[in-house]
Amino acid sequence: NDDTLVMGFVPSQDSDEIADTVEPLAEKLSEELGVEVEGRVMTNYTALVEAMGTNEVQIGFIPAFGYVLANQEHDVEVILKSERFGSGTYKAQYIVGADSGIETLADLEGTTWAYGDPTSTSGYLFPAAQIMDEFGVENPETEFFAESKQTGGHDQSAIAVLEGEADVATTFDDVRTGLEEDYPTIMEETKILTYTDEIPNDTISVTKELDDELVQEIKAAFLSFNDNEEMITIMNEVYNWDRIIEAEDSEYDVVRSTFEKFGDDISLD
Amino acid sequence: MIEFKNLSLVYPNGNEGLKNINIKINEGEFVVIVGLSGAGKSTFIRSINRLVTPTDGELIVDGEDILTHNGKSLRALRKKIGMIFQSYNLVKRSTVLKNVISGRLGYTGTLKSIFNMFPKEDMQLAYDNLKRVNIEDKLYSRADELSGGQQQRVSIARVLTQKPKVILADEPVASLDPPTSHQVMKYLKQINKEDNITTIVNLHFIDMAMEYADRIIGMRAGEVVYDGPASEVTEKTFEEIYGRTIREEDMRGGEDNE
Amino acid sequence: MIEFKNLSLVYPNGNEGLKNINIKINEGEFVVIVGLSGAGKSTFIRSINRLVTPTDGELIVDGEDILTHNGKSLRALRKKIGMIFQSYNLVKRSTVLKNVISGRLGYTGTLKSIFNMFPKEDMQLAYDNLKRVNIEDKLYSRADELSGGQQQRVSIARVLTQKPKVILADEPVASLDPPTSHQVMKYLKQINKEDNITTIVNLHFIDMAMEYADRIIGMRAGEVVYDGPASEVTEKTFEEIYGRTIREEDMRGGEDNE
Amino acid sequence: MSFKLPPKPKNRPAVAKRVISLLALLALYIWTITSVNIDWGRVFSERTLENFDRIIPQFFDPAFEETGTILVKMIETIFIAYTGSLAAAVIAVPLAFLCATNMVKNKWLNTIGMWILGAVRAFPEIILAIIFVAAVGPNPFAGVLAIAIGSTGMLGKLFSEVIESIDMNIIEALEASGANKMQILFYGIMPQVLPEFLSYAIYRFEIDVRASSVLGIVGAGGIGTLITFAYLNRNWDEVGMILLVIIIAVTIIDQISGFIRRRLV
Amino acid sequence: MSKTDQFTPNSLYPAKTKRTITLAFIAVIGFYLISSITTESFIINFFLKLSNITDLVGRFFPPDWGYVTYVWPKLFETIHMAIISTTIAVIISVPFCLLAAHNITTNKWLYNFMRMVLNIIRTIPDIILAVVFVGLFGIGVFSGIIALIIFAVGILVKLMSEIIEAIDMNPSEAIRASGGNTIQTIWYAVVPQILPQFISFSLYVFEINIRASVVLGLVGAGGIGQLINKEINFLNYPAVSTIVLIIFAVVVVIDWISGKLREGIV
Ligand SMILES: Nc1ncnc2c1ncn2[C@@H]1O[C@H](COP(=O)(O)OP(=O)(O)OP(=O)(O)O)[C@@H](O)[C@H]1O
Ligand SMILES: Nc1ncnc2c1ncn2[C@@H]1O[C@H](COP(=O)(O)OP(=O)(O)OP(=O)(O)O)[C@@H](O)[C@H]1O
Ligand SMILES: [Mg+2]
Ligand SMILES: [Mg+2]
Repeated sequence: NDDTLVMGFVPSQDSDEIADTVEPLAEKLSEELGVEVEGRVMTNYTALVEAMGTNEVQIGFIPAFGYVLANQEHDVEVILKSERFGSGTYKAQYIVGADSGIETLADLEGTTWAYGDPTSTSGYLFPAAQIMDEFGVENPETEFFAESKQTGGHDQSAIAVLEGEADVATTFDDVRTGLEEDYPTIMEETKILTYTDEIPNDTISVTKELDDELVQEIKAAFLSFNDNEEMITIMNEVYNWDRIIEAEDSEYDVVRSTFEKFGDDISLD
Repeated sequence: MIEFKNLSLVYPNGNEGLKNINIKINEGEFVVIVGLSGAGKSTFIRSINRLVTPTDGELIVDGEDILTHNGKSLRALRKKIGMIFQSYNLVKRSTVLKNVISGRLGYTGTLKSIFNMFPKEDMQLAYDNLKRVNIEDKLYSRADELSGGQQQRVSIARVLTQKPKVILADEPVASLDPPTSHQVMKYLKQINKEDNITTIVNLHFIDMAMEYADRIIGMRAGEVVYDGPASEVTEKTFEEIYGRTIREEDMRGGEDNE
Repeated sequence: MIEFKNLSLVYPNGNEGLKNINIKINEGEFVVIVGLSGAGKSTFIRSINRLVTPTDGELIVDGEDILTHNGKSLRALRKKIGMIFQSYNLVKRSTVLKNVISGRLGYTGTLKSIFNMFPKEDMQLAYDNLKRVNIEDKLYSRADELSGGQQQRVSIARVLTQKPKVILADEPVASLDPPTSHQVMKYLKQINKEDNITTIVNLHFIDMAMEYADRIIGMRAGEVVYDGPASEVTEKTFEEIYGRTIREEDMRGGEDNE
Repeated sequence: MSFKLPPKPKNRPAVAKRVISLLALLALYIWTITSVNIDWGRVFSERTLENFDRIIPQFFDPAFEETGTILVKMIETIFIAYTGSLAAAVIAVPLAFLCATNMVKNKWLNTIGMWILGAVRAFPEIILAIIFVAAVGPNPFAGVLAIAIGSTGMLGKLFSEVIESIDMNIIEALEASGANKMQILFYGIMPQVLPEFLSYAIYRFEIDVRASSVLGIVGAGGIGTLITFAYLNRNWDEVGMILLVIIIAVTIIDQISGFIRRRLV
Repeated sequence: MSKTDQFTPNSLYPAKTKRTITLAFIAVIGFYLISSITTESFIINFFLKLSNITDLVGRFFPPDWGYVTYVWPKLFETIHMAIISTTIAVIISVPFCLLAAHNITTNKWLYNFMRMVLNIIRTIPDIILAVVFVGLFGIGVFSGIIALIIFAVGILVKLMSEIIEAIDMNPSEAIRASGGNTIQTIWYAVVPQILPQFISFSLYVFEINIRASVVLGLVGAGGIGQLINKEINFLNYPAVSTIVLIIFAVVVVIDWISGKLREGIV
């Protein structure tokens, strides 16, 4: 059905609740726009980026790094982004054991590093770029750290440090609040070493094939949710978003320049 | 009439299946071929409907040299020659009727046969032939539900449905016990007499051969070593065919026959 | 001495395999059992080494009622009874020697046998028995490389290696051609005479039975319908056993025998 | 005569081969055991016990309140697997005939067939899923296609083995009665292979029900999304519930297909 | 004979069979339509969108051969995991497949119990196994190995018990008849018959384990899956196709070894 808008949703792992449904949002949007909107959640954004490339999906909720790739490969445009805790950006943190004796970034050399996923902006890209900059290495995984472990998620990385499997974990700020229930000692047993630069929040992006008028309508519809008590509650409960705010492509330059540092490792042609 | 003229067959691996055979088989004859394992009995029989292709000589069936046949003319030849196998070769999972009617495939269009659309007369024929071998009540049984003897009777019905002029049977009773074997041989003999169908049968057992054959052909190592009416077969003939007496008392050093 | 006293066997599904059998078989006798398919020949034979367990009566072997045996005593019984099967029952992928030596398993500890550690005398015995059936040169061949007749000879060697007092053979020649069959039967007869081993054989073919047996037992539908010396068997006996003449001319309505 | 077994026929190359393979195998194991990186200290640590304490009770206290959501996804999964396996079963038939050496006598064609099936089998399902999501959008149809292509490789291989094991005597019997190739196919081959084909297709369907649980990760539908979310959120009670639903569903399918297969053969 | 002489069958199948076949056919197609409609899967779409597929597949070529050097460590890790888990699974499955074969385990109760346990094990998707063991034992190779072992035992026991059920029982009867005990019977009559299949199934499971590790990598259970996951997410498809080709080559090699081993044993 050609009139249907498909909305693909990759929940940001950089939040302590992870959405598994997009139904209420799609319904509401459909009501506002007067066209059918279909919502789909997935946990891996590659498929979403590619589906936006073929215009099978028109609206994408993509985390920062995914957006940059989508923009580069398929000219996908960001229109909005999320606001959490009153900010349109967030940052990544280094978690180390409280009594590990690690006090500076330099102390991390030769330790074991746990990260969730190499495509996570806060879990991998920003910290890795920071290490590359400060210590002039090309591949932090092998040249700086003694060993690196991919854990699959931010929670799992933090737990890896807590359980002694890794010396340092890089996650969003602050993953530990969500873990306190299961691991009551986490706040005492671990500490934050330092933070990275600010990272722009997850985007709402659209494909280049959508005509401008419709894009404006979509933008307006999403923004109107900010004034809708019910919607904002849903957004917060399910997606951890406080508000939806406007966004510019240029805000994501910082992400773009970050991953360009990875050179061969991430080849973009 | 079937005539072998200087017929030889060498298998691709060099085994000589038939060596310069000269034989004439007349219409309506009941011929039994005997010989040890590996003597070439199967090769002989299977040459007649070209399941194997002789490498030299001529094989005349109904006045034509069949060695030149292929494709359509080969199928036409095979339509008039029915064949019965030692292991019955029924499709085990199909019904008896479907097995029998498959004898009519040579007469039926491809499309029609794929959709199981056979003319009424063909169905009638199939059923009548099942009756002839006394097994019409198993019509819709699956072939693998039948005993060996019953399966062989179904395969006779299949061959009859083909309305052949010649029936070839390659050790049709080797897997059956003696009373059942005699039953099957009797059906074959009866059909041979009633319909005047030339019948050529391979058998291991000389006593059975003597009982049913009009004519016996003995083979050894690809050659015909005996050819004559069943009534003239003697103990001596047997020795000739098997290459030695079977009652020999030298138990040591028995050579292997398989 | 083997004695059947009012022995009956009903299979779990209700088939009556044996009906009230009373028979005495003396040491060193060569007994052949004949009968149609399903007559109970195999059941009879397999009762003697308890591969099937009769449900009623007594079966005395060497003075003991074997129906009460189990576990250890059953294995001890089986050690002294050798068995030869229609389909040879060799382990096809193992060598001839390994098949033959497996006749000694009953005398060998589990652990030793797993590591193929058989006493020297046992190896000697196995090899001698292979020589006895004239197949010692195939020692290291795999069983599936042999012809049917050779395989059956290996299975005779296996049984001999067991040093049995009794040999049971269930249609040992049904899969073989006539000359090879005679060879195998002759080996059995020779062993029976030379080693004075009681031998009980099932056969389909009455002519072969008459040639080799000291004594013939005819079975029909689980009952013994004939028991007497081979020399006294006549055409009439045959009719009795098979329940009808086999030369009957009534071709219609032949009942099924399988 | 004193006892002496004739010497075992020594086949030197074969013995050498055997020794070399044994040494290679030994080397392989030594390499594996010395280089594999298992942190035994962690495995047998108190952490493991604590994790057992925390996870196992939750795991065996399934989140029944989620039954509705999970069931909906499970049914979707079954539908995806069914549609995909059926399509695969159809596509696999011609490929299988192409590969069967007793049907197509041309070695080259056989090899081409084998390569197609092999190449298809080498693609991880997740990559297929991504390709198809890109092609047709993030919906169950992408999952169906991924399953269909992924299953074709295995079914084609199994089918061709079935075809190669048929009783060729029957083909000969039909040939001897003058039937042509098509007729032989329908009267001689199909009745022999059809029950096995169906039974393998059903077996594959069962595998696909499990395999399609991965597809949700890329939005191709099915229960996989739920698994990932439950895991990332450490909701072990949900993982337990999902597993329970899968076990029950697959067991029911197993029973039904077992029944059908028994009737087929 | 109750039928009259003029009786002519007018169908190759009895009416009841025809009805059953028709019903089954309708059921299969009907269920297909239902699932096709609910999942909105219409094969025609596939052809309409074919250009999307070819475009994307095109981006996988040519493979990035330079990437090969990055593949080895993880590939070896995967192979190590597969070797260890297959070896352990094979050892574990030996007693179980004997217990799950009805011609060896004549005790009906035990047999059915074994079957039930195995059926349940086989229903567990590999991803759930991986997720649970990572939860218990932490990230890394060990969790992956345990998950693979359980996954492999389920498959191996099922396949092997079916082979055992299909063996020729005659030789074991012969050995029993000559006084061999249970273990001797299994060793001398069962083992030689199943050994070739056992080896080729073990290698088949080895192959499955290598593939399965692609999934394991997604949740941090080690192996080459991590690499695929990473490169896919970076949209670095030429690298992905290098990995896939290498996996394919490994599978082909295993196939070849399997063939050689079978030749040696059969
Ligand atoms: N396809 C074949 N390729 C090569 N040699 C063959 C082939 N078929 C048969 N032979 C050989 O041809 C000879 C004659 O075989 P044939 O099958 O005609 O014997 P037979 O008399 O029918 O034996 P049996 O009683 O065992 O059926 C034998 O030496 C046999 O090994
Ligand atoms: N395991 C079994 N369970 C049930 N019935 C059986 C079993 N084995 C044999 N029977 C039945 O017992 C009867 C005797 O069978 P048996 O095998 O002893 O006959 P046979 O004389 O050896 O026949 P054949 O010549 O076919 O070997 C037959 O009716 C047969 O169907
Ligand atoms: Mg022959
Ligand atoms: Mg019997």
